[in-house]
Amino acid sequence: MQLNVLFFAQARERAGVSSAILTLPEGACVRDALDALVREHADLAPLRAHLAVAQDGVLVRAADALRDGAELALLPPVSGG
Amino acid sequence: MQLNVLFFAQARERAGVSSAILTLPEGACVRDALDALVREHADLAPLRAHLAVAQDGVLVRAADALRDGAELALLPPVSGG
Amino acid sequence: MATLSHEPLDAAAATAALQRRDCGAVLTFLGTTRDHHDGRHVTRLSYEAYEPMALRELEALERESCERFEIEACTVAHRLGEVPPAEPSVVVVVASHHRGPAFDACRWVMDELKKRVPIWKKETYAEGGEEWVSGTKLEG
Amino acid sequence: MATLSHEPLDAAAATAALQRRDCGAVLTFLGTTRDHHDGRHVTRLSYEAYEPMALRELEALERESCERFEIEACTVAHRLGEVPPAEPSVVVVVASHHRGPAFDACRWVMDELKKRVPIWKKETYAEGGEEWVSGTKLEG
Repeated sequence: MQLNVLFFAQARERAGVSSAILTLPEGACVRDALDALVREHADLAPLRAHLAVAQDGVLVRAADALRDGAELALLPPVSGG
Repeated sequence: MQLNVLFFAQARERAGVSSAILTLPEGACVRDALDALVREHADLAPLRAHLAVAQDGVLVRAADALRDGAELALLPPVSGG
Repeated sequence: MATLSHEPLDAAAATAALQRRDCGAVLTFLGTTRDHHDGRHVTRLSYEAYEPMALRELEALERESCERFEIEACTVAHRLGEVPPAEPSVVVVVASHHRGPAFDACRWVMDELKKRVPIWKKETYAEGGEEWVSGTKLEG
Repeated sequence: MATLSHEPLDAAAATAALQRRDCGAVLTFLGTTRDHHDGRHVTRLSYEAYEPMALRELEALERESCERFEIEACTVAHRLGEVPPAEPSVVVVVASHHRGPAFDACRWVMDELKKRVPIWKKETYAEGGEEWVSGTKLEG
């Protein structure tokens, strides 16, 4: 399956890109996506424990299933206001 | 002694005047002023228990002494804001 | 600086005056006139004050709010005379480093204003009649 | 109506939009950018958002605040991109019949906004260097 990954704030700066296409085997979950992203962008590793992940704009957990074609957003701790 | 009395809000409407000169014997206190004012303006009587009184802009109590030439203000319950 | 004004209050200017480079929060409270009160339709609202004393009390509220709360500035303006519906009769602006004290201070100023400041509100009703709004006896 | 904007926020217009004949209180909170943070001089502040999700969360805050508190309306606007010192990065306006719920709701919206909305703030320092302000992990 393919996912469109969006990187924000520190995640964007550490990955060096603001978006990327990620290809994963069928049945992959959020954890698998993070594993693959950290393998590809090693600088994301220190941030990983602090990241939230949204699939198509909805927060998901590590074990949640991914949907082919979804938009996956890596969201560092927020500091709006 | 002479006092310049100011009437506000309901007190002004009940007295029918916004100010008046009140003459009292030396040694008079706030209570004496109120007694005299209610005698002169009977419609003030129902309001009397609810009035606060300021002498030269400072709240005073019934037994407080009056100063010759002072400004005495009759202040109904306040409702600003 | 406290203000009593017979003209419309400029809440935007009062707010802008307290936007400071060292403050992270500016809170503006507008007490606006309502066209209903206790089920009656209000067609006219007007305010009267014992002006010199009211102004001193508003100034005291500004000063005391800065002493009681972690805020940097506070201004209070109250309108007098007739106030059309939806226009502000009172504007309180508080600036602070952090937002918590701004909320606390602004609320305190409004609570105190209603208890301490010699200002009176009169309502005129569509059904006829007018009434001084029941208020709080001043305590020395 | 919630707004995300790369242009300066117009707090006065947002406030005026919520002045209603049936409401006695309009409370406007401005979160303004500060030129100091933890003892460092901040020369530049900028905000980034996951815009579609942030906008939906701001809309949810408007809606939920009206459900949780006795208020009639709430609007939230957040600025993105660079925000010069003393200008608002966020504007929350609440209108209500009575002032108590306006204070409660406005404070709640700001507390929730800082926990729930995917927006990030970056500071650049006079001493050199820049930093994403440490924030709160989003919880599903």
